[in-house]
Amino acid sequence: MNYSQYILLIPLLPLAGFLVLGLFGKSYFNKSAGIIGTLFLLVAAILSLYTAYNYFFIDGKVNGVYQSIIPFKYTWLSFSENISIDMGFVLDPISVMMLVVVTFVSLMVHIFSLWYMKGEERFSTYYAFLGLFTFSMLGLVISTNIFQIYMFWELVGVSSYLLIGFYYDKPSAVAASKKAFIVTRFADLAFLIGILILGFQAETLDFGTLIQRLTDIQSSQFIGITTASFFGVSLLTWALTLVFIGGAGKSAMLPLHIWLPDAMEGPTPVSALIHAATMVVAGVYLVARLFPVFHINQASLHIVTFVGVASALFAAIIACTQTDIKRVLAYSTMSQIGYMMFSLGISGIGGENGLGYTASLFHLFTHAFFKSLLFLAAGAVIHLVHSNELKDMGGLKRYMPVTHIVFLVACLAISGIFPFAGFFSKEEILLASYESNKIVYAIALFTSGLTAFYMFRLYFSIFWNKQKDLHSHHGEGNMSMKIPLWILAVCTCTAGFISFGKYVSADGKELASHFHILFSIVPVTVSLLGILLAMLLYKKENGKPQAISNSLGGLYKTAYHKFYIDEVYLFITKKIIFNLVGRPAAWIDKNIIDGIMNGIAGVTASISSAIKGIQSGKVQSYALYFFAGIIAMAIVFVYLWK
Amino acid sequence: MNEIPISHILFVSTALFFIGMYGLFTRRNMITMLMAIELILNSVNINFVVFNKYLYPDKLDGIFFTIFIIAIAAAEAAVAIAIIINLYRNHQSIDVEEAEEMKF
Amino acid sequence: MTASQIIFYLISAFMLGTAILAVTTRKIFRSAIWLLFSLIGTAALYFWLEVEFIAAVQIIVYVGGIVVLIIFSIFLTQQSGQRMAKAPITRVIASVLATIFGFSLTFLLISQHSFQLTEKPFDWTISKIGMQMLGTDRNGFALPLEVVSILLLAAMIGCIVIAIKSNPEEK
Amino acid sequence: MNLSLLVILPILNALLLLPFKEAKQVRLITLAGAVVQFILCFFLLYLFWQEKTTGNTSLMLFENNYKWYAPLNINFHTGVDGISVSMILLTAFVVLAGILVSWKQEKLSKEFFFLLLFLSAGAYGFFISIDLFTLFFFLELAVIPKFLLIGIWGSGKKEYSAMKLALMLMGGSALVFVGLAGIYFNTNINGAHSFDMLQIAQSNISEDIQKLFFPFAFIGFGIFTALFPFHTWVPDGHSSAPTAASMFLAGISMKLGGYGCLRVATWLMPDAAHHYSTIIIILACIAILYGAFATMMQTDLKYINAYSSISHCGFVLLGIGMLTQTAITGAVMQMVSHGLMTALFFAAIGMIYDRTHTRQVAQLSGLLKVMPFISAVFVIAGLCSLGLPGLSGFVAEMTVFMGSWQNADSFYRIATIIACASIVVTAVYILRATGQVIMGPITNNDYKSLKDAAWNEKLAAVILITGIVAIGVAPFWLNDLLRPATDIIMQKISAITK
Amino acid sequence: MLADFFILMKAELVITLLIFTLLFLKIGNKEWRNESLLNIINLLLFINLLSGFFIAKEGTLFGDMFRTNELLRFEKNMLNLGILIISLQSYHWLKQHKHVPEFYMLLLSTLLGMFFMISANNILMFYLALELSTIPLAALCNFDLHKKIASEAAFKMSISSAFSSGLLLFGISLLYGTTGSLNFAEISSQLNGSPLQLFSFILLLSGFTFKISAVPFHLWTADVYEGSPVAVTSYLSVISKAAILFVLVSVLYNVFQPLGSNWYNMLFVLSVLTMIIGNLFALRQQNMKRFLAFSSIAQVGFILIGITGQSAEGSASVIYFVLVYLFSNLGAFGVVALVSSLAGKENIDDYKGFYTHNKLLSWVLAISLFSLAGIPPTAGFFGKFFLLLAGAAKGNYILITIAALNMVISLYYYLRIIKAMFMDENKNPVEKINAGLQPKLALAICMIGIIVTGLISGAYNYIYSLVK
Repeated sequence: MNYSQYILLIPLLPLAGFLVLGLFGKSYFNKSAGIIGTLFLLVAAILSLYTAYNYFFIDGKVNGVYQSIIPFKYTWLSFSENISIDMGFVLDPISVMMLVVVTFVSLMVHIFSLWYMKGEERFSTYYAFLGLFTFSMLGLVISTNIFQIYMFWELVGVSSYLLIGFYYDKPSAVAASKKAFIVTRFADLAFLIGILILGFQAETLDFGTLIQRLTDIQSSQFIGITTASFFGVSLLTWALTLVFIGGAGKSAMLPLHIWLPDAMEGPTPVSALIHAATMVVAGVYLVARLFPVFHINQASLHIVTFVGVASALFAAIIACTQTDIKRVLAYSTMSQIGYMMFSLGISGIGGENGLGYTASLFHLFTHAFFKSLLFLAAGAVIHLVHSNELKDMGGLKRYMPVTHIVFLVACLAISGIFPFAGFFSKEEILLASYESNKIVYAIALFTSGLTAFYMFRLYFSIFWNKQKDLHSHHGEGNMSMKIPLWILAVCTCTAGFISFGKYVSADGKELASHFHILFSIVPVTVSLLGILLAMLLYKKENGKPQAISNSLGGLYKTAYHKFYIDEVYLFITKKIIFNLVGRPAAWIDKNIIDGIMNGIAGVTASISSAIKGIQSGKVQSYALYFFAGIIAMAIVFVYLWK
Repeated sequence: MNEIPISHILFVSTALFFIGMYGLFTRRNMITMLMAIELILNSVNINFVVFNKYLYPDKLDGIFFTIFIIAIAAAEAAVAIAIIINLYRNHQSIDVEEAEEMKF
Repeated sequence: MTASQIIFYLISAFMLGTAILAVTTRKIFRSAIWLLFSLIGTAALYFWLEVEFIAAVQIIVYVGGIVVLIIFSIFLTQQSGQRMAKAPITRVIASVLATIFGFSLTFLLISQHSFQLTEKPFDWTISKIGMQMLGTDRNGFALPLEVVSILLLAAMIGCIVIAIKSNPEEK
Repeated sequence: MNLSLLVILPILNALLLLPFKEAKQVRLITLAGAVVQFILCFFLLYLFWQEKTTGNTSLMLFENNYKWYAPLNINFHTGVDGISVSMILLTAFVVLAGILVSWKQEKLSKEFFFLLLFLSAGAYGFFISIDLFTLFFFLELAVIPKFLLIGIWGSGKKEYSAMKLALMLMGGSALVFVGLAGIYFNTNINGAHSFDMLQIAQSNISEDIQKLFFPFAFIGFGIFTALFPFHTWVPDGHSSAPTAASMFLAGISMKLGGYGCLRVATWLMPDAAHHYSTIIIILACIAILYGAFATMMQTDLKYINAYSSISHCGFVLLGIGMLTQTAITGAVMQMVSHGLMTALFFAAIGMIYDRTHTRQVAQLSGLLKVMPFISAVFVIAGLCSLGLPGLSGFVAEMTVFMGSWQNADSFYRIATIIACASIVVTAVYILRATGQVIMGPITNNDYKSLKDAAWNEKLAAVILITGIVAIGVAPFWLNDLLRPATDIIMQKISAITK
Repeated sequence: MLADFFILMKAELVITLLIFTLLFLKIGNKEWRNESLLNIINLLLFINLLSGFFIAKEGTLFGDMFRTNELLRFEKNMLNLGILIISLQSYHWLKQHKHVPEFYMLLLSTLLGMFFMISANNILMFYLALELSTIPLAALCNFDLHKKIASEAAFKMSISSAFSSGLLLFGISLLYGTTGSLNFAEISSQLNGSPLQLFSFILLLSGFTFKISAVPFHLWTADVYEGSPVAVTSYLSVISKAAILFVLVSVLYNVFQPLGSNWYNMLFVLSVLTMIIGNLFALRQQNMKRFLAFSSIAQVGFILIGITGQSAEGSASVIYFVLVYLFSNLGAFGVVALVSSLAGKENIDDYKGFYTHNKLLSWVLAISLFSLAGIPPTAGFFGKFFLLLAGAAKGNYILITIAALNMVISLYYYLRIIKAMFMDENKNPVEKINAGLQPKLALAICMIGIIVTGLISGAYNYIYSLVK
């Protein structure tokens, strides 16, 4: 199969969409921009499905192992003989899987937005940005080169920035976009340094070669990077940790998650695409990409595990207390990504050991569907009630039956109820963690229960509970809204049955799906308990939730305020960085450095004024000076300095 | 004749030179300043003559120099006095301390 | 001490003494007179040095010309009896120090220098001076003479322009 | 191609303006000349490439050597290598854009364009010079037009800024002069001293001499490129200058310094460059971070960009100080990139200022609504400044980082990390400015009736953005252009480091 | 022999002829109108200038008292050119003056003095020529006859120069006492660096540096420049300085070469002092003439650096710089003279907003000032560059650094004027000045000189070949 004939079209079509719409959209086809963008993406999605088909079923496998195929590679910027940034296109299980996910979800969002964003003033700009984002995300997943991934990493960051700030005249949106960019930028700094260390120690930036060299314990590069140490920690650990920090920033892992809830200021479809299904899992993808290297350095893998678990639990707790539905979803995203992370963290390579890896990516895959579904549905709800707040909602199931159904499906999926997609992937994660680390398993299990609780809290609050007055009654929406919801709902129901391990595994070999009925009893029970609890509390309007939150007191408040992490950040930036670094720098520049420069001028002027008396206008003084000059010269040059 | 060492004569001329200089520095009247200049030139003349006579008697360079200096001194004095007179006419004062309009 | 020596010291003392008086007396006319004496003393020194020609020139030009000029200008610009203003005391002190120091330094340098005295006779004659003054060869001074003559011409023109009394209405 | 054309053309163009009185005629003639020059520069690029692809490996192409001051061995020696070509292209871009931006210049327009052209002639001349004397000549030539441009057409405390700029730059060139004199008298080419860089590069100046004169040359040129702590002319100068002058100043004239640091100081005195690299790097790192932090606190758009220029030019010096080929290539790239980007930024700021009559961040808001084009330009410039891939800033900075990291010593690595850290701070100040100025609701009702960019402004922005994107998307051409040239520089340096 | 005499002394003879022509014009019965008189004189000066370019020979006259060669001829031509420019640009001032022939007679006699000084090969000749070029100048300073400051300036000039020539003479007498000759070549052969000789040399040098106004012998300069008529000021600051500089270079390089290392140090100190003090005072001036006086003092500091070069490059660069300086300073003085005589304004503040009505003149002044400041592409840049380069040849980089930094200070005050003209606001700027043909011609010559002498290397190369 010759991929190179068309493969580049997949990322380039969205880019073309971006360019066309960005440059000419506003003036020439503001109205039809959505259609154009969607068409571009439709083609891209079809092409990626076609590619996936070809790869997984026709020619991806050689001797039972999935190969990475590089149909395209171009040296973009060469630094030295070994080190160069290549723009390439790699096909391997995870990238192909991501291709499908990205184009598919993006397509859904495009279609959904046709309805959702209708009538927006910057309709074409919106689609242009979506195109840009899709392009960047595709570029990210197909990277053959660690620097390529960094570039697209930055590009998705900026697209995210642009989309979060789409409602630019809302100060909160502006602030959120800024925050998202800066926080992830901070993480990217770590990523960049990590890349520098890895790249230079491995003497390559190419993923394939890099992984090969750094997993071969005999190679000089491996010896070099492991023996060199900095503050007693080997360079490899440093590098991987730094790379992981980069990933954690994008994936909103603790403590770099603070931008994600705020990012919900963007249009909801955008949240579905970027902040639920695709961009935020880039961190997971990154770790998966470098998994062999992480695996060889257990220390960094432990960090991944720890951060993943902590984020999963932490986000779930906060999610229980939030009242903004998008924020709840955002925390749930964070929590689910935490799952994926620690699943990677506890994984090994090869056969059964690699279950965590497969599970993680499986969860990534299924999560993309049900989480985007959740967001889109939430979007529909918000569109109807013009509010994000739970208190403005209730009893909506009458008004929006389709939304109700798909939302329920998605909630069940995320809670891990058979036979929805989430069940399969989550079971695998729990299984993997059970097998490797019981504490992790326990926390994961608890989190799973929490997940079910807060998701159904959401579900019941929106669709059941007491009906609120609705100001607008313009129905649920047209086909372009419903179609994506249905499609995603169908995917949510069926995706779990894909035997994912056949295609994606840590070592490229087939990994049989494990399905232990016995094992899944416990998690499902826990989830059901969570659902039950939610039902009790939120199905009908009652005072219990209030009472419980009151009784929890400080704990609840702390969780409600997201454990005050935002405030800590605010303190560090506003008080410390601005006041203790920025202001002094500006002050020093204005007063000291500039002062010295001006001072030189001032001193010159004052010397000039001090010696003006020499030029007294009295000719006899002149003569005296004249003579004194001669005497001085005579003494100096006759006697002292011959 | 030769019993006077040359340095004694030079002492006299040098002293004359510095007396003239002192006058130039301290006299406030412009004309007296001019006189001081004449003293200075005189001392130089003595120098030339003495050097010529005692050290280099084969040529008359010193003598001639002296003659020319005397001529120049006259010209200089004439011009200076003209200027002083003009100043006096315009300003009614030839006190050098008052000729300090331009300074700094 | 020979008579010649005594005469020398007397002439010197006279010359320096009158010079000092010339630059210190506060009566301007007296000052001019002291200057006159000092110049005569110089002429006497030239006589003592046996360069009578220079002595004669000295008397004719200085005493007969410059001092007269000065005295005329004193008459033109000053009441002769008036006492002159004193210089500022700081300047006087500075001048005294400068001149004394300058003198000592200069004389130190002069006295430390070993002049090679010759025993050759110093023979000058008026005719020799005259011949050389107009000579254009190696030891001739015709060119300097011409230069000085131009200078005198220019000085004369300058003096006339500056000192000539311009008519008030032309101001 | 005779490179002198590049100098002669703008000067002829400037002289041609003299008989004309009408502002319209003047600007048309200026523009026509600038366009011709622009085309000429591309033609030069084309020729250069052709020569290179046909295998011409000589260091400088299109050399011309006219005897000038023969007794002192001063020649008008011109020639270009990849670095010069890239700088010449940069100049062409910025000049054309600058002239377009100042299209509406009413006050003394003839003088204005005359000086602009004169300034550009200085820059072109500087970049084509091989002879140090000529180089110095053009370096100083470019100073006074700046003084006049700022002083006459500037705003704010223009006289002060103009004076400060002129004096500091002249101070820089005074130091450069001492450096040059030192180089000159310590070369011995066939018994004569020489200003010819090619000859000097071949003869070896002894290390002690290099150590003595390197600081002069480096600091001297460094002042032009805002070397810490001699950068204080930058904020005042830029902020008081009229738009086109700011563009020229930041876009071209600061590059003279970087180019000089590289070409003169580092290339001709590699031993000393190696010896002092630690200090250079420390200063560069300070400039990078400190400039960035100082930028964060600025409230005036031009000050923001000016301080960010200090930070960005720090990368140039960092690249040069790192003394690896990639870093030096990166430094040159950064010069080109920063030139284009900052010119664009100033253009955008100028356009905003022309309309709103304020540059205070706090007074501006929500401009995106009324002037989407200008806002887009502003955002693009900002994104380039913070190093977005696909725009030139990223390429340049990453190349510098890559090159810096090549030094295995931990000092260099820490320096690199410090420099890297600036990308976060840059993001902070750029986004703050963008967030306030471009986004948000319109607070001032007067702004609602403002017009978006006119054709000339659009054209100017498009020209610059084209350059930025051309480098950002396809840096390999620039890389290929620069590599052979930096190779030569490296040959001298690596002879020492080994 | 006689033909030789005429050819070798051609320049001096022509000037003498001019002086006597003027004398007869003055004495003659005909009353000349000032305008026609001035035009005739300018024409004569032009002829005088031209005559310098033809028929030349090298040789000595009057028993080695007078010498001439290509270089000296070139120098004299420069002075001729300078005096022509000055004459042209003082047209407006002289037009109203009562004593035009006298003015020129004095001016020309000083020029004659300078010629003799340049050609002098004998210390007596040198001294006499120096006096010839000084004493009439003192009279010239007083040519604004009814201005008190003019008399004051003239008095200061005459007393200071008398004092300085007294010291100079004392030095010469000591030199004569230690070397036994007045002839330069013989003096040179007798120099051995004994303390007394050094002292006498210092006295001699002080006489020179007094004339070129190097610190600390410069104090008279500013007052005299300020008080004198602009024409005389420009003459003093350019021509007379130039002549002394030529002599200084030749005397130091040829006669006092045995004391080279001594005077190297002296000039080092003097030039540093001169630059710094000149600059510091120039910073604070308000009067244009006084300002130019201090600026020219600072320039002298730079020139001294060139002299310290002690090489062919050194003297070539000095002479070249003097040429450049002649054009630049006369350009500046030309404008100042116009403004002074036609608008009656001499203060820097009066120049505020000068550009509003006098575009061309502003540019002329600006370019002249740039040239003085040493900004390319003006010739001043080349001049300064070569001076400093010549100074650096001896490896004294401290001096060069100080000089280079002083150039920055000097730039400040030149730019101050530029700023006043172009940038500052003024309610009553100087009205449009109608310069007239002659001053315009003078300014045109200066401008062409400023541009051409730098960019086209011919002048320097020619001077270098002469020096070599």
